[in-house]
Amino acid sequence: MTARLLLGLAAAGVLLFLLAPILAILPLSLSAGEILRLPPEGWSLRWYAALLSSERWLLAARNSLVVAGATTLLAGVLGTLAALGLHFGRLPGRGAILALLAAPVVTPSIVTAAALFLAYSAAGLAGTLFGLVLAHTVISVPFVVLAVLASLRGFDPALLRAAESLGAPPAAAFRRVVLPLIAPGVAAGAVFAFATSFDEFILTLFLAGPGQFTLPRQIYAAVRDVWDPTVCAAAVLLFLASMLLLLASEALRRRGGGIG
Amino acid sequence: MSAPVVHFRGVTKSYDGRSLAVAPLDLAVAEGEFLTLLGPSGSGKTTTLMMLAGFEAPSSGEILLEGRVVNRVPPHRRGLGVVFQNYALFPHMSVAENLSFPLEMRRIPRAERAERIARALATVRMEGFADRRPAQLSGGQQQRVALARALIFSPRLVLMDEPLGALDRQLREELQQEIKALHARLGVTILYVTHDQGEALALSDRIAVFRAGRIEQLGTPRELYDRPASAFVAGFLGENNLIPVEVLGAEGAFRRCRLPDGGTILVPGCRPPGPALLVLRPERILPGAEGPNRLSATVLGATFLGDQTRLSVALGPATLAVKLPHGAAGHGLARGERIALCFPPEAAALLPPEGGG
Amino acid sequence: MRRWIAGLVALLLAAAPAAARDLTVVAGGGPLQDHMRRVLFEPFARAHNIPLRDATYDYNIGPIRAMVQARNVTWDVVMVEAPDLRQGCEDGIFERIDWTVVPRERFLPGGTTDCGAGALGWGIAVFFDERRTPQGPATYAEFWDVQRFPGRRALRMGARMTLEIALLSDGVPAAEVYRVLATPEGQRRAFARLDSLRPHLMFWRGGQQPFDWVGSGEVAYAVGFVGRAANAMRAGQPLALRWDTLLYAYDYWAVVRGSPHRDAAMRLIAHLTAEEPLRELARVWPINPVTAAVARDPAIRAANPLMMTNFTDRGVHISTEFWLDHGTDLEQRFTAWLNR
Amino acid sequence: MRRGGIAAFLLVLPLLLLLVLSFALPVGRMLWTAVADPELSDTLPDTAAVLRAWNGEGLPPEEAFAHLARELGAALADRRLGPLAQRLNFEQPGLRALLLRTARAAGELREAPRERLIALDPRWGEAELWRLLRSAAGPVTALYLLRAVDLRLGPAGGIEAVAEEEAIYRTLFLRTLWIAALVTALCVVLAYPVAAALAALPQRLAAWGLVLVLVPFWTSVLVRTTAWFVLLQREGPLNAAAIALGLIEHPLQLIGTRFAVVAAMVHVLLPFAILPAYAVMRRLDPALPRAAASLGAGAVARFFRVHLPLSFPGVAAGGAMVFLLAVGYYITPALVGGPRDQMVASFIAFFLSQTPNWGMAAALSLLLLAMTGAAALAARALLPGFGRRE
Repeated sequence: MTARLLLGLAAAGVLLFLLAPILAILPLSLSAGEILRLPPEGWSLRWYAALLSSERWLLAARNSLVVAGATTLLAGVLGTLAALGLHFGRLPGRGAILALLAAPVVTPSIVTAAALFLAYSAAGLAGTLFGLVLAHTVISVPFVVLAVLASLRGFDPALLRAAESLGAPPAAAFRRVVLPLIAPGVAAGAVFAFATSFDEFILTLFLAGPGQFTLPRQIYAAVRDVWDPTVCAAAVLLFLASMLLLLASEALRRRGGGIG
Repeated sequence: MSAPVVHFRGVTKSYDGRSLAVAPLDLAVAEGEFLTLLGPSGSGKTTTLMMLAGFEAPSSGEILLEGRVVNRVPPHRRGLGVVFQNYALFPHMSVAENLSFPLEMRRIPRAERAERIARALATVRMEGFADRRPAQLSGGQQQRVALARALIFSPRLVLMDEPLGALDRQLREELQQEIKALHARLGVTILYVTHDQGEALALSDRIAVFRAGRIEQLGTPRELYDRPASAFVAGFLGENNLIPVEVLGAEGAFRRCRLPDGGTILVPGCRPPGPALLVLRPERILPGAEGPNRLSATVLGATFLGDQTRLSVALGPATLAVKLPHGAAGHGLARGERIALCFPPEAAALLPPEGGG
Repeated sequence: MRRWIAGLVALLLAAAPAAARDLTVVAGGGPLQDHMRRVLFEPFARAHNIPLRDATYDYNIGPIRAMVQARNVTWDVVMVEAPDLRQGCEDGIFERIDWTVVPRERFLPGGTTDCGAGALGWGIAVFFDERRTPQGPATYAEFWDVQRFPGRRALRMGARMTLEIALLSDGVPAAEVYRVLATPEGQRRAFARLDSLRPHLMFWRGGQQPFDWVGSGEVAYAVGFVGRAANAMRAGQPLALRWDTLLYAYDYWAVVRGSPHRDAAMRLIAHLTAEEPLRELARVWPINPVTAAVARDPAIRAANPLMMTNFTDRGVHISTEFWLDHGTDLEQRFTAWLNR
Repeated sequence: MRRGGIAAFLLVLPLLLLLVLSFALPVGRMLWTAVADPELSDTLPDTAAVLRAWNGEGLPPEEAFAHLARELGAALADRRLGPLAQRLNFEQPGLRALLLRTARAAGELREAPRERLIALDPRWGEAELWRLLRSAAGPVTALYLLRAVDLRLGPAGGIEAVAEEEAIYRTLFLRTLWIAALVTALCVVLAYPVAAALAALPQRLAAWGLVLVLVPFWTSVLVRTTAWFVLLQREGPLNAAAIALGLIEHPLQLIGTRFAVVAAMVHVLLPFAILPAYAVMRRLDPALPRAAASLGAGAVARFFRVHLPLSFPGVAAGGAMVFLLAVGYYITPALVGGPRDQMVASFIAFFLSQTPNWGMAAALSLLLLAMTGAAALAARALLPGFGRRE
């Protein structure tokens, strides 16, 4: 029994270490003063007001949403199609394709960033939002494929035959039987892709042109280049956005989508 | 007989503090005995076993092992052999390492360990598998290793929790024989949990039938089979006909009862006049019209099963199952035909009516 | 599904670059750029009826290289540092200045290159908090003297300027600094000099850091940008600034190669470096003009006692050529030294 | 089946194209950049051709001087000289100035180029410089890869160590490995009790506990690192709390220390260690520890003989993941670390943007990739099933 108690205490301590720094940002962002102290000297929404009236931060938010949205759509469509092909077809190079898919996930971001920076500079894609979307798609599409493949694994091929035996042509069988069953998987992959792009920083650091700062890139600038307490407010809002994505992902996982 | 090896004294178990998973339980297991806890799932038999093994703590009462209260003794100091439902072989150890584990825990020197492992493997006829991993063994082989592991440190008491549940029928029967032989040879006390009545009948010295946390009946297999104390036991052990009858009065050691179709029969027992339940094994009903108990039934259907033919017949509003041995009369009957049946009085018994005390 | 595709197309279009755009001028931001917008940019836009937009950047010309290579030039006129300008000019990142539009003779010596027209001067020098330490080092030799002037010091994190300072502290005359620093012995001497001060040294990355450190007393003496120091002093902070320790250089206006507004950009530069607009700017903000007529005007000098161009004759002009030739090597050695 | 195969291939094709064009080819091209040496032969093609044919003894033939003067002048006029000047200057500081001076004087070198070049700068009369140019004529060079391990080609042609005061990369790689290993060890040690405690909880409670791990997991790395940056300030909450508790008298310098880097990296990477460990422990048959107890194993023996070896695959998979991520880390050291805490990634970034030198960026990337690849292969060899999903 004491062993269990110790284990619980240790786990609680580690969880506190995980959560406390993130939660500490909340009161700091509501501080009235310039100096970040806990507890703050006074409470105010001034940093949120500063955030919402700052052209830079608003532009960064808009860029983040556009890039993450476009990445999600592109990765969602390409990833779902590929997962269907990988699942239903007997492709000769299946292992190689899966390895190629996993490579962007295990390659250090800085190496991917360097490679894409050199290639995109030569191809004229560096400094364009479209290039950024392509780069983000590369690193987030594996999650879509994994999620859809996972939901397809639970799919009984007899259902497709049953649908056809009941008179559904292949396309209709696909639309009425396969698609609804893998929809939670597709949605879970899309949420993960969105979150990946939304949080992505290193590729953006090198590939984004001027005026194409995303929220993480703007936070980095505000922390490293010129300290700006507005960053706490921005961090809190970004944190809340991540929590929304987490909730969506959990809800989908409980409906049978999700990865792992 | 000496003091019981295991003694449950007023043991209860409740998980939520309100309902009892095990109602006050009193049970003594004698030295060398093969006692089976039989019952449907959720009847408290596994909980009872786990309390004995030390994995669950009783909510009240005492558990004695060889005369000593062990309520507060941790499982690894109880010295019991346990065979788990899905064997619980350590997947990261080879067969030999699995067998060596309890010996190492008892600080038995290496040379002796090797010898005992070899002997244990021979006992379960698994020589040559010492270096395999559990995942490389079939279910029956895993079961043998689990058995060997539970026996290798010579515990005086072995607990088995549905050990054959995951095996197919043929293998199950084969292993039943082996367990029985091991029990006879080693003289170890075995407490066995199963929901399979055939297994219980085949293996046990005594059976405790569990129902909803309490022991419904405790006795030898024959007693339970022939003299079930309740409709539940009667129905749980083997196939049985349970027919509502009316006790009319006593005739010597027998009672005269009226069947649902109006006919009367003689049955041993001591039920007072009034409604009762007649228990009659299908295999004890014979074709013909001998003795005092004759039935005139209508055939509803017949199924040929090889060594026997199973009839379903109507006796008034009631339906009876009848098993006719191969070669007996009464084959080739068509639906709707009348058939004469009879049974000896001692083949039947009377139980309180359903819903009554 | 169809709505999905429509949404995808819409988003990809949103991600695609916009085609037509206004003339865009880019500088380092801050209050100075706010004043420039009012005093320089907007009058030009009104006078020539050219829509003009301004943006800010962090003096990293990587994005400019990328936009030239991508042929997606979104900036036209940019304020750049001398080494970036020189290298960018050699690499064809910047247009050559059209000296028929911008009169070359209006600048101070060193105020023009092929691709750049002098915009503003900047420099670093030793400063400290007069209340905490009324007597501070007046030369770099004294800056190294921890006996007379105890306390921590802060230098810029990087080889450029720091190595010059190390040699100056060792008694190398200002005119000799780059000749000595070009030799292996000179380089060893500079690093050895840094070694001797290392236990007392901190290095800043952002321009605001040394002022924060001196303000909080974490550091006793630091080198920092003289523009920031002058602003702080004008705002009433008790800082002392040692002009004899000045190292300075110019920033330049340049035109990004392939700019669709090249002609307008040249005219804008002519306007940005002309005498009258700069006089206006000097009235509202302490600038260090590179346009000679303004820089040498006694009235302006008198009105701006902290103007850097008043003191350039006492300082070291940071050599662009030297750092282009030795920058990679020495920055790397400096990093290695920091890492030891 | 054949038609099905083609249809399946067509479904996979768009993604395949994207991955090849936008990942595989760029990575391959960058790795090639680590050894490619195109500047001299691109900028001075005729000179390069003559130099390649030259045997390297004494001075090259007269025509080399003529081509050099002409092509340098042309390159300067067309503003193509930058890359070559940078490339040669990187190998030998000072060559950029020489090239520029020579290029500007190109007009006066048409007659008797050899004499006039040597008159312009005596270095043109030295065989060593010409041999250096010949070695730069491509198509490949080991310059960047050697420099990335603090080696270089000596004037005599052999490989030698760079001067001690310039040596940096071996320390850098060792430091990167050390920080990654330390972070991995801390993550594994801290993750274990969390995973074990969660796995011991009933399913419903564990799901809630898991959310506590997922919250930081889903929170942007930038947000988390920013949180640490704020917490660790001199005037920040951590110092203030320590002073209020009487632990220290004066605020400590925390930003820019190894402690800050390790703490923030552990914080960021910890969920990657917890989640796989938890997944494996959750799947662990609860009968196994019971079996061990029934066989006589006490709590300690159960932990070391059963629980630890059985949960090892999850713990090790998490550890391998943390290590792979940590080796390539950039943001956290950049924001909360000092100059002595920077890892390989920050030097790659440095050569990409601050001092553009794509050869060095590519060479360091190549070594970093080799390092992670070796780690991944080691993990795969040690852990059958690593990288494969159940």
